[in-house]
Amino acid sequence: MKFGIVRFPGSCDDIDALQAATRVGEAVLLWHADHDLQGVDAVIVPGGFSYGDYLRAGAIARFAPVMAQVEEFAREGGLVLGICNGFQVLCEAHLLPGALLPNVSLKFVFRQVELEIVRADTPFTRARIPGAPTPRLSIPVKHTTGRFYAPEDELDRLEAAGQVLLRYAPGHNPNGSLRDIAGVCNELGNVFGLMPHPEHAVDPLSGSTDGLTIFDSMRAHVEQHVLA
Amino acid sequence: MSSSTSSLEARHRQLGLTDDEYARILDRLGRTPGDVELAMLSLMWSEHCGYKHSRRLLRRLPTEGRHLLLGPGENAGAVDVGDGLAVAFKVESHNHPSAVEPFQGAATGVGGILRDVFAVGARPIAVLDSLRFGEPLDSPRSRYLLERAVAGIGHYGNSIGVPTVGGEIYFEQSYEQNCLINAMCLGLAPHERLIRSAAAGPGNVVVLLGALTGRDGIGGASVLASAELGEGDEAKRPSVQIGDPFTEKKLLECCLELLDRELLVSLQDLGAAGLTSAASEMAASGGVGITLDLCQIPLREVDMEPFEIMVSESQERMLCVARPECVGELLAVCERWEVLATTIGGVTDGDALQVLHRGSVVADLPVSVLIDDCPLYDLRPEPPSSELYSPPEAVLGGGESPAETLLALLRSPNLASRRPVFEQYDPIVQSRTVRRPDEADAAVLALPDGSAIAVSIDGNGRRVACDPRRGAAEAVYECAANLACVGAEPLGLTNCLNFGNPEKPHVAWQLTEAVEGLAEACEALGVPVVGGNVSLYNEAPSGPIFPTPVVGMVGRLPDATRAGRLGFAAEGDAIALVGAFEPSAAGSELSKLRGYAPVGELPIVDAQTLRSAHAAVRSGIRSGALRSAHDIAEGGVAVALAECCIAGGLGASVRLPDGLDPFAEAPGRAFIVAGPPAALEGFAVIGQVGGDTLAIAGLLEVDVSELTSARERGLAEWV
Amino acid sequence: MRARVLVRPKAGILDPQGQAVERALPALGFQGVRNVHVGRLIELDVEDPERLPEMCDRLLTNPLIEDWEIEEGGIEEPR
Amino acid sequence: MRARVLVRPKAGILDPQGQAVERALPALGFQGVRNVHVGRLIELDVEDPERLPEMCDRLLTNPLIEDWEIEEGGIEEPR
Ligand SMILES: Nc1ncnc2c1ncn2[C@@H]1O[C@H](COP(=O)(O)OP(=O)(O)O)[C@@H](O)[C@H]1O
Ligand SMILES: [Mg+2]
Repeated sequence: MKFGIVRFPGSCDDIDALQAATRVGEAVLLWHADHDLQGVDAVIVPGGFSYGDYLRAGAIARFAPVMAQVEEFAREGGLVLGICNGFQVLCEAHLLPGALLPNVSLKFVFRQVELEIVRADTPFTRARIPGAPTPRLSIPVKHTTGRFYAPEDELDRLEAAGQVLLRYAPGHNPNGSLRDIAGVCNELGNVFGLMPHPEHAVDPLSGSTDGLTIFDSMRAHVEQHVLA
Repeated sequence: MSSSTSSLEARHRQLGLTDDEYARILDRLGRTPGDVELAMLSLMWSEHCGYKHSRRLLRRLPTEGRHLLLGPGENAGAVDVGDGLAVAFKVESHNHPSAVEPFQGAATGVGGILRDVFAVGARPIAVLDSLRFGEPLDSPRSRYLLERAVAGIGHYGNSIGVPTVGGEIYFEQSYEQNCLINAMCLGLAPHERLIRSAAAGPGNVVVLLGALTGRDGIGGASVLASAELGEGDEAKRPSVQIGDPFTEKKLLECCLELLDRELLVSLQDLGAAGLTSAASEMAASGGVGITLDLCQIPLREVDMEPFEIMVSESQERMLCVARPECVGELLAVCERWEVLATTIGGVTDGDALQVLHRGSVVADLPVSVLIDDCPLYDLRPEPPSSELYSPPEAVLGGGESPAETLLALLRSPNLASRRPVFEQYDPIVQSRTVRRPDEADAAVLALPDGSAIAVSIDGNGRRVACDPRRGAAEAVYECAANLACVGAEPLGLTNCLNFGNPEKPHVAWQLTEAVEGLAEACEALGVPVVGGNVSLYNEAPSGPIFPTPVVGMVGRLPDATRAGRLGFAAEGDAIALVGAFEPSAAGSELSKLRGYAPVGELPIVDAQTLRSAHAAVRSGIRSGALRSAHDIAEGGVAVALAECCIAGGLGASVRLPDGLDPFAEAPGRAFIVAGPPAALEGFAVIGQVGGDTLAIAGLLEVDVSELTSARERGLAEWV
Repeated sequence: MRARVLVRPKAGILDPQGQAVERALPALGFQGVRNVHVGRLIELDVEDPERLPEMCDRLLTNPLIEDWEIEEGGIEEPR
Repeated sequence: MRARVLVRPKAGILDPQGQAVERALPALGFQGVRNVHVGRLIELDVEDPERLPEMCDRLLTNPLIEDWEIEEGGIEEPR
């Protein structure tokens, strides 16, 4: 199982994502200007401030050459995970529904938040912590532009279609996201974006290993469906 | 003023040079300097670049240590942290720009200190900030400065992907007109990647990396603008610089790759005085000359004059020297990172800094005149004959119960929770952070071999105002105590000396005494000073700021998994008081709340006793015998206990030693530790962890939830 | 041609920046200000103004959350 | 009155946003775009338009790094 982590100018959590993915499989960096996904089984678009977040978060990165390959990979059913800035990039690229707006506080927020897994039967959430009564994850958020927005009817549709995979637990919404949405997937279910940073919750030294759920799930899915 | 009406003699004064200094220039050069030369000299001989009033004093600071790899004189100092790795670090001030525009001032302050660290080849891995403002309650301006400076620090650090892992903030009337914004950065490098700034090898090429050169920070030198430039050109010399963390992120990655590929001979950031200081310092430390061709320099503005190009302080630029055969590969690496790179000159024999513009020589100065001939002044210190600082307004009358006093302290701006601030900083990017803000007294960052480094920054100006020598020493001791609480041993320290006008005898006295105190404390602990920064003239008509030496200390602990925490961890644990603790009320937080001026003698320190207390805590944390440790600082033992309860979400009941004033202070000497009762044999046990209240026998009992909400509310009202 | 693109938050989407301005004004003694909205102003020299709408849709704005309007003119470069 | 405040980065001041846009456009096939600057657009209803300049100086803009211009009109509320 090989993960590819896209590196844009201004990516900051790329090495973090690489190290996290390395805990469950192999991982390589994918350079923004290349047209090559190096045969990876899953793509991670990491956090950071690609292109300085100038103009709009994710707006410029989505046109990087490598993104054409990522889009094609996604159309063919490949797993694509967008974390924070990666989520913003995938929304801008229309691989995911909705948009991310500045936090209601208008400030950057770093916080360890509790998340509820809405669906535990997806390629990104299937490895939820065994035996946990309510499947909750403790994962940090850190962003200025993380308020998930979509028009009301679109939100209804997303919920009905089961595309909302993660919600901030009551009282934990750090940014004013509509319906406490922390992470959504596309219709096919193979592209997933979330504002919290699972790659920063994979080591007991950092206080939580709940983020491994996401990476473990991806590996399980790939091993079952792609490599099998 | 246009140049046609001002004589050259008048100009040197406009540029900040005294008549004596100008005479010295004429003498050293044996001729009259040209315009560009005068601009260059005036900046290199300024306080900021030349350290005219502090250089002699700084020689008092001990700079030898067995872990030292790079000492003062380089862009950042560095210490060995084992496993072939080095940690480079430095603290720097950006006080004056931040007072003008706090967001950009603080942001570019962070950008500047990051460049100093990657200029020595280290990847920046952590930022800390040390901030001082006026009283938030009385001053909307102070609240504005706080809010915007914090946003600016977060903006730069967060966007460039370097975690901000710690810091400190104090509010005192004396900073009302002169806020202090100090930023510290740590970087990590394999030993072999550390690089010095000394240029070498005549025939080698000088390359400018990074942002375009604009009319930033030309300030005082603009009196040299030629008369022909039209009206409104003044407006084109921005008084505020905009930080661009995106450009610096690319520059940083690019420089580290150039070093990894061994393409550089030397590297230097562009800071104050821009190209002038970068080129002359590189030449001076290498004992060579440098020739620059200004026509090669990519400009942001058309028609910039030569002196503007030479003194521009545009951010996000670096200067490097490379062998000619490496330049092709160097440019290719830069192109990949989308970093602008331009060959702008070369290294020469001799010691001339020569500047060409459109084929003619516009400056040709011996580097020794720019650097070594800068006059150094002796201070004329005299202790003040009357009180320098007026008493603060009293918040407490003195009739309050101990419980009310404790709650008032926890709510006070200097002690309240910093959460509203540190939540605006990313403390975890790069995945090394083991202890983030509020978890322990020092930030802890894991290293690849399983060990970790710890870092803390401290400097309580009010105590230094009481007693500059002991107060400055306390800053060192408190840093070391913070490191002990996580199990770390100090390796080195950096400092930033923020003071008023050194030409005034009482400020000179504060400065001299404080440096003596720092030196004594460093010697007592055996910790070398690896570098630092000096910010003088922080003075308003109402008087100088509190003398504020800010100390940043880096240490190491062998096992990251054993890093200490400050919160009580388990019901039934015994609580002990470690260290000889004879605190005094002078200079304490409570004395401030009660409206006392910062005067009075601070408690003396016995270095031996202090070191053994630190060692006991350090080894208790390392062995796991102690489950928490917290040093007793502002607010005394009562506040320290409350903080342990709040952080752990657990109560405690204790009996203090007879006669111990619960709110008196003696930072750096003593600790509250807790652990299983059997493990605490040999410690002075004063109580145990448990329940929902903090109960101090015969004094107070308060719900932990009430302590928590008092502490959480404090700053939230202002940020 | 110098052109100006006005980018506005779409109606109905919470605009906390506008709200923050609206809340701050009375404290400074400015009464009677309402319906404040904060958007972006993009000014540029274009050789082919006909392509501006496409630029707006593809890069300069996100049509899900923003509306745009193009005006001719604006402050000339070099300023 | 509905008013519009155009806020621009001051001449000579670094405008990293404008630069980023200018660099991004050619890659999308938009040639011939130059001198891009990104500023802010603030639209508001004011009872007393005469106080607008003061509002601009004191709250709406940062006069050290931004210039402003006031125009009448703009999109009406409610949109
Ligand atoms: N307070 C201090 N203590 C020790 N070293 C200092 C102090 N202040 C300045 N230095 C040293 O003097 C040198 C020049 O400082 P500075 O001009 O601030 O460097 P830079 O231009 O690289 O920022 C540096 O090596 C710095 O570490
Ligand atoms: Mg330097």
